[in-house]
Amino acid sequence: MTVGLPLFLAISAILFSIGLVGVLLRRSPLTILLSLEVMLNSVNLTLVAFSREVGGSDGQIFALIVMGIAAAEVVVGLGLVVAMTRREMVLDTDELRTLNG
Amino acid sequence: MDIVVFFIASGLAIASAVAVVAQKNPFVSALALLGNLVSLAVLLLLLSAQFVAAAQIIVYAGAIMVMFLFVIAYVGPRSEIGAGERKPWQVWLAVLASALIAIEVIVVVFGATFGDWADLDGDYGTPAAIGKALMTDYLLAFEVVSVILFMAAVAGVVFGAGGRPRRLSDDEVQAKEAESAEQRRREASRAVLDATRDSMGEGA
Amino acid sequence: MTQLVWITLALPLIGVVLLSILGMKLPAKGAGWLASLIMLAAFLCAAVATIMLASRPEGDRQVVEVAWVWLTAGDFSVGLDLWFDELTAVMLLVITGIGFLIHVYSIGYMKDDPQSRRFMAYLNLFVFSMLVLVVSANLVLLLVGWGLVGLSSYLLIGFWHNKPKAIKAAKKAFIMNAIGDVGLALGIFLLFVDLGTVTYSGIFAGASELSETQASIACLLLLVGAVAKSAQLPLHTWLPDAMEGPTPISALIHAATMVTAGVYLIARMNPLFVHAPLVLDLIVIIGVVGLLMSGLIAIVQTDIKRIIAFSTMSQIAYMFVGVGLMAYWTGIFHLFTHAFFKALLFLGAGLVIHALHGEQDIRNMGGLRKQLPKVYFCMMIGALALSGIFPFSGGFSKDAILASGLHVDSPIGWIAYIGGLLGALLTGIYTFRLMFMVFHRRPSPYAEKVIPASVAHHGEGPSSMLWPVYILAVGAAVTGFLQIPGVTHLAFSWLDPIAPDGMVEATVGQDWLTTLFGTLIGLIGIAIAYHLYARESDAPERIRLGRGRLFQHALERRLYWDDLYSWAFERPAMWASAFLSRDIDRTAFRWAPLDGLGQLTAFFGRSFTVIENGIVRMYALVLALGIGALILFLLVRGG
Amino acid sequence: MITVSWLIAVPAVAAVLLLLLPFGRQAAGYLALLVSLAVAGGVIGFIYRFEPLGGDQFGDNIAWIESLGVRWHVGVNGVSLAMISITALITACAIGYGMWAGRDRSHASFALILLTEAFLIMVFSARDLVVFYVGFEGMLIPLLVLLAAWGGAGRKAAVVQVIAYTALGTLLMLLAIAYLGFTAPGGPNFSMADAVGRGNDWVFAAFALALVIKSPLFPFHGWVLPAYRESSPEVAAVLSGVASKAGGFAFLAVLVPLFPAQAATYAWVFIALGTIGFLYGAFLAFRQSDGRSVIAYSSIAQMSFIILGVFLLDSRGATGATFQMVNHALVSAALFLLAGWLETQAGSGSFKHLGGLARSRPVLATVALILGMAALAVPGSSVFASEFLIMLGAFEHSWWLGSIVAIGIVFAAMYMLRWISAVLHEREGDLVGSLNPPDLRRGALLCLLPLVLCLIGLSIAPAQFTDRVDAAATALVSSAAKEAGR
Repeated sequence: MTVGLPLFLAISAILFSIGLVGVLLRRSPLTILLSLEVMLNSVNLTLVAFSREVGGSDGQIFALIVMGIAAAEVVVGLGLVVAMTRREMVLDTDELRTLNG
Repeated sequence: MDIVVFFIASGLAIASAVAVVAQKNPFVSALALLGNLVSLAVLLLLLSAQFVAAAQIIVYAGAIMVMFLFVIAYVGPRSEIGAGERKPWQVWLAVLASALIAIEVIVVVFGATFGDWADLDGDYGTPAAIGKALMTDYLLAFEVVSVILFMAAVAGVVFGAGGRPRRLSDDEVQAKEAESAEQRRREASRAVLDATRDSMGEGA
Repeated sequence: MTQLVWITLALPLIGVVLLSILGMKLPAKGAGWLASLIMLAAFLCAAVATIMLASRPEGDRQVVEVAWVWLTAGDFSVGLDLWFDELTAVMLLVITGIGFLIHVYSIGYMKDDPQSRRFMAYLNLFVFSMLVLVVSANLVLLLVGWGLVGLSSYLLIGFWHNKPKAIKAAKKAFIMNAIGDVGLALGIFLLFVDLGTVTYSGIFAGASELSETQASIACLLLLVGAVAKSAQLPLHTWLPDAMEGPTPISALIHAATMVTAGVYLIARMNPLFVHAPLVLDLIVIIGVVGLLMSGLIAIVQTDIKRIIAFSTMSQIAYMFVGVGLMAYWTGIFHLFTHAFFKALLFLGAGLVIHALHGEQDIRNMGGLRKQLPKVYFCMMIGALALSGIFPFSGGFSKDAILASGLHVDSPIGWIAYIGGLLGALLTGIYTFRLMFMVFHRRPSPYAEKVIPASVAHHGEGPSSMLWPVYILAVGAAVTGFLQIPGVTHLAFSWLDPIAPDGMVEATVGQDWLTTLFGTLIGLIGIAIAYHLYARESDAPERIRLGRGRLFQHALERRLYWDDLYSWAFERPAMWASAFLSRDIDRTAFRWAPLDGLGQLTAFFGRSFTVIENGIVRMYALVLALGIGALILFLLVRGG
Repeated sequence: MITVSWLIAVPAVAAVLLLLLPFGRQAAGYLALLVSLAVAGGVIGFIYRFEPLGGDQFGDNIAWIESLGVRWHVGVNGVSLAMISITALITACAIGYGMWAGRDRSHASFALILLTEAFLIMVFSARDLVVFYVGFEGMLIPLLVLLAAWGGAGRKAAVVQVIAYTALGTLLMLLAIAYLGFTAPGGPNFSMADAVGRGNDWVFAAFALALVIKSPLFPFHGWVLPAYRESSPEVAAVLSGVASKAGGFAFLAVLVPLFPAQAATYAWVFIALGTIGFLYGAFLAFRQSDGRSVIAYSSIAQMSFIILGVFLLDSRGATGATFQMVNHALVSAALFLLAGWLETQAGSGSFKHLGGLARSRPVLATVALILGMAALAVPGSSVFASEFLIMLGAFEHSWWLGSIVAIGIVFAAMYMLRWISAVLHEREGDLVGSLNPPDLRRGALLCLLPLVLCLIGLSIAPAQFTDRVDAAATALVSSAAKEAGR
């Protein structure tokens, strides 16, 4: 095997930062959720890669659990999007600024 | 061999990830994410994580993405939000932050020394091994995740279906109708105006 | 004996408590009689105590008794100490005796006033305070009495509290006296620091150990208190204004008793003042200047009570001269006779005012001799005594003071002598100006209109007002006989023991010589007054508008003392206080800190609204930047 | 055996009960009054059993937060006893006044006053720095709520003022206490006795600044005027009567004994500030246009004077300061109740609308006159006795200091006489006719009377007080006095 661990980690970091750009710059909640999935997946890759490096199954289990949580998060997130749609709200996160001080 | 597969898969993964982020149409984004997931699954296979790779395809691509697509379809065209008014410094800062993190990680990763890949047991990454671990050592975590998933499902139902659309009062309905009628009229006249102008432009 | 003194002290206090508690339940007249009877009892106790004191051998007439410790802190302690000796006895008799007469007088004077019970309670309070002042055996308790008489004086001057002028006068008196209190208190502090004690016996014993500077400063500070209380230069301006109070008050507090407290203090502290000869000289000078100045001012005043008030200032100035010459007994002797004739004059003036329905301007009087013969007669005795005409009481006491000046035979003595004789001339003029303008001359239109009806209605006055006047007239006539040069010697021999370092007594020859001069000069003064004021004449008006008109104006403005204080202290202080509270305090201390804090908060708030804008992805951006920075930090640090 | 912990616990528990249980107005009032009277009764027992030379008495010392070395250590010496006595008295009077006046949500207001009392007694009896700190800062909370919820029109600004000032002080004091506690040899230890002399100049400065603000001492007096003027009368009475005394007390009983060297070195700062504040407050008081402002400025002056007395670092100054704290507490609490009564009855406290009240209102006139005369320290009053002691101490310190301070007597006479005549005398104000009832009647009078009687009692026999306090007060400043070479 010639592909080393650093390459996997680097790919993971690049994917992560691409997802991060999406989260930071997009305003549609749907796209943000999608970007978030990219980030989560990149982390999964890291987890599995380390798991392979160590030779145990812990990392893989961790990745599976992340998937489960991601599924839950998507359910809630999409539920919110649907709720917003039903209330005829604009699907723009910048419009939701009740947090401002 | 491996290295070729790795570069192809990772190139596809990065390209599709960029597409996810950059595409204006969420439908396209979702499809790009699908590609991203598949590429990642290939990478996972390279890491001998067969079960995770399979789960990635089945669960993510099969279940989650479908849900995404349903919602995108339900929401329809209003899900498209363009770049809008975004200040350039925000873009630059976001890119800077992301790039900073990526570069830092890469620097760290290539600066550190790792051992070689571990020697693997025969059943490494097989469903049997994972299932055994899940049902013994990680039972609690497994159960917690299942509870969370269940609660998320309930929450999704409540959010998505429980909230009743805001009912408009009669006055508001009338106002809205009048407004939309007015708008229609204005659009119609503008269309006529445009058409006239176009024809005149052509004429000139 | 001391029990009797304690009872004397306690009786008026009981009166205050009774009158305050019973209050409206008592009929007005009953309250007056209750207070008067209490005073009579106090007078009797004091008299008996005095007789008992007199019956003791001469060197053993000084009794000190400690009732209880009032205040302690470390090695400092003040007791409720009683000091009873010849001087105290004299003061007790004057206070309770004159006090009793004036209580009785007040019953009649205040009978139409719905607040007369309060008046009686205040009067009793005053007598109590004055008694505390004179029986105290230490300076702190004296200061307590000192302050309490100031308080009662304030209450009584401002008794008619709906009269703004009265309230203003009361406040002025209190504040002037507070300045004196400060001086006195500082003197006490100094004595305590130097001698470690505040009791008379301790101070007298330690006085000789003080350096002359120490003693002088202490005496000077005590003198500030004395000057303020006795309305002497330069803290005298409150006394004329104090005449806004009811007339009995003017008689009791602002003539007979309280204002003489300064003289009492100096006489009491004579073992200390002996060690400060410069201060004694200063006292004489203050006295001489004061008696001439107030005599001059009295000549141009038109308010009957103010004339008498300035005359009081002038007479107390004589007493200051007496004690300043170390002839303490003459000062106290004059205090004693003055109490009679001055109270007499005030009460007589009160009867006149009463008959004229509150009119106090002598230009609106005149010719009252016929309608008020008894009052006229009594006041004439008082006026003669005041002018120092032999053989009335004032003549003996005043001439004793002047003769001491002659006896001392120093520059200061001569200043006192000449100044005092000049003062006698002024006294004759202003006293008989008053008498002639009020009782002789042609009646003014106002008097003609009011008097007949008034006299027909209630005669010269109710008997409760007349009898005290008669008694005082007798006193004013005869008290001088206590000390007829070469014949009786009671005043000197009785008071001699209070001055362990001895005191000045003129020879019989000097005495008679002074009496001769004094009487002659007094008579000249009366003659001038007769010439100018007894008949209708344009002489006063000519003087008024003639060459001396600037001087006249100055005198009418009381030599500008009030204006000086107003411009030098009152107005700047008022302005500064208003300025400080309106401009400085509000901006610098109340708003600036808060405003500064507000500005700071607002600045930070504005700075952070750029990122704290409610857009979640901006928060995420900050988070990401933070993570990036953190990792960068760890990388650079090489962790 | 009743200890001082009981006096803290009883009102605190009663406060919690009052807050939680749905009491009616009458029931809440009577319960609160009963509790405050019970505390007063306990204090009377203390006074009766107190040994002037016995050091700390009626105390407890048990572990509280063991891991931090914090102990519930309380005790009562002469100075503490004096302060606890006035706390109990004034709280009872304030609650009585609150009952008479009738407040909305009365059970909450009474509960908060009782809570304040508990915290105050905690401050006055604390022998552990954390206990002290909890009490010192804790009392602000109920007082601020009382001000914010039951105050006058300008209460919002007043609350902001108070918080802005005191928050700074709080923080500094916490730092100082933490420093002292955690640098103790042998693990964290907050006992006051063990902290003596361990602080450095900075800790001293932080601690002192907190107290300066709370007292308040010139130039940190900005919060006082709005706080006193906007509070309801009974809260103003507690605030000026006792809460501000916590600052003065802490100077005498905590700061000076804990930092003897620094107290001796920097005594001149406090003497200077005290002198300035005394004259400044008094000077400003006589141009204020309403009664409460006059009393507020006079309170500033008096607190400055008290702190001046503390930093004379001798027996006269310390005893006089303690005595003056008690006297001023009585006077200012009574004056605030009286001025507040007038203001609420007449609808305005401005001198423009008042005046001539002495006419046919004998009770009001008498009470106002007695209080006014006490406030201006007429000789023979207990205030005179305490001022005399402090001034004598100042004079012994240096003659010029005594002379400057003595001018304050004249200022005090000026502003108090102005207050008296503006309220009682001269022409009748336009709002006077609307007074109902026209004179002080039973309810309000009963709340004032104990304070007035105490003043009269102390005037007759001040030695009864100074005898009990002198030993403790002198002991508190003795080590600093030694440092100062006196």
